[in-house]
Amino acid sequence: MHRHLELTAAPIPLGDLAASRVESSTSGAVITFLGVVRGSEAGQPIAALDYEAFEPMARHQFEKLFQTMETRWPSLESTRLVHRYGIVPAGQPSLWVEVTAPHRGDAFAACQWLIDEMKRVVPIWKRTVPTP
Amino acid sequence: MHRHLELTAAPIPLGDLAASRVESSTSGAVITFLGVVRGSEAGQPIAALDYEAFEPMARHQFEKLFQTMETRWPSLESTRLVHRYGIVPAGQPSLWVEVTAPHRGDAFAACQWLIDEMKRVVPIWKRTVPTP
Amino acid sequence: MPIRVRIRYWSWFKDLTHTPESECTLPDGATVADVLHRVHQEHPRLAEARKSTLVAVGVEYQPPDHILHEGDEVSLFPPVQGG
Amino acid sequence: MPIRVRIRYWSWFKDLTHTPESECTLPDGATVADVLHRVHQEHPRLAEARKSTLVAVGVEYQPPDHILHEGDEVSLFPPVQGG
Repeated sequence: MHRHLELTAAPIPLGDLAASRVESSTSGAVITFLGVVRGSEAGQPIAALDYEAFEPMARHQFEKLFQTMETRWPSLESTRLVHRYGIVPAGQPSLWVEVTAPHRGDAFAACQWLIDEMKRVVPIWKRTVPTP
Repeated sequence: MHRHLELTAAPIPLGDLAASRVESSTSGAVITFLGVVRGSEAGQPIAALDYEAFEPMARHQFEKLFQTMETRWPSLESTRLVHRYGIVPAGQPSLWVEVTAPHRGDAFAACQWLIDEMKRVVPIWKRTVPTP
Repeated sequence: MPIRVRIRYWSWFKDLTHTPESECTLPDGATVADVLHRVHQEHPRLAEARKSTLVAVGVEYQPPDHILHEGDEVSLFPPVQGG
Repeated sequence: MPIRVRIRYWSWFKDLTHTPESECTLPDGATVADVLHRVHQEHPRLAEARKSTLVAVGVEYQPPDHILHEGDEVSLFPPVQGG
């Protein structure tokens, strides 16, 4: 499985990521997930979320998740994930995930699993930045 | 729910579709599915798939599916779907689906449901075009 | 008064019938089942595919007991394969 | 021989401790549970969050009975919230 992991303070370069997708003659299904910062949190308007990452551990935990994905869904061809940290203004994506497989069942299942597990084990936290 | 449906003989304009995404302060999750024509079918290499659509019925059935989605997942904010017909060379996408919702659970469920139902009721068929 | 309906064939059903469509005159009150019966007599190879045949009248799927009307367009096709 | 470990606090745990990290000397054979006990005595508000506290040594999650070694870095943090 091709892997790409990026933790970055810069805006997620959606166009570049779409353009750099590894094409293969066997990938029939490409699932992309975009997690976008909403304009409110618990009913209160917010300006942004401020993400903090324990980066070496986050990378390690992501790599372990990728490894489990390879075992659980051997058909997966590529998994790419970009998580932004620092201030992410409302309306901008904080997370981008792309999973590619020959068939959509595996791609959907693996993508959802990865996001669920990430929210369980990858050391990233957020704080709301209130509107001024 | 914002709806966009396109049945087209032209290549799916992924860049334009990404650029025209309707942004909203409440959409936290954007799922995109890309169905790409694989280079082989039943173990045999193929050059392309040739899709035939019974277009008025396909449009009607898609709109009915969208309507069911609105009832079943009232939180959905946008569903856009583009299906290509005619000759689609191997490696190129034949289907693009995007579902946007405040939370990823609904977006994933609705996107998978739409594709499953489409494959059950929308009158589109394919034939393999063998390699020369 | 008899009715006239148009029958359309899709995907590889066209290969079996050697035509994309045909017409058919039926007695008043005729149903989808009556059309299928007529078509299967004319095209025995379509009869072989009867278990997987889908039927629409206009743009809606209809069951065998659906009653047809003058000018209806009946579509016969194999399982769909979009995506 | 006693060991020295570094303790790092993440997210709002830093607000409770008023520091991103501290150091701590422990007897040989000390465990994660021993560090937690020490930290909770020093920072009672962290003790209140004990049920939701996650513990890593280096880059791996570890259970309370995990034995620590000289130079280990122990991270304490609240539930993660990526995405």
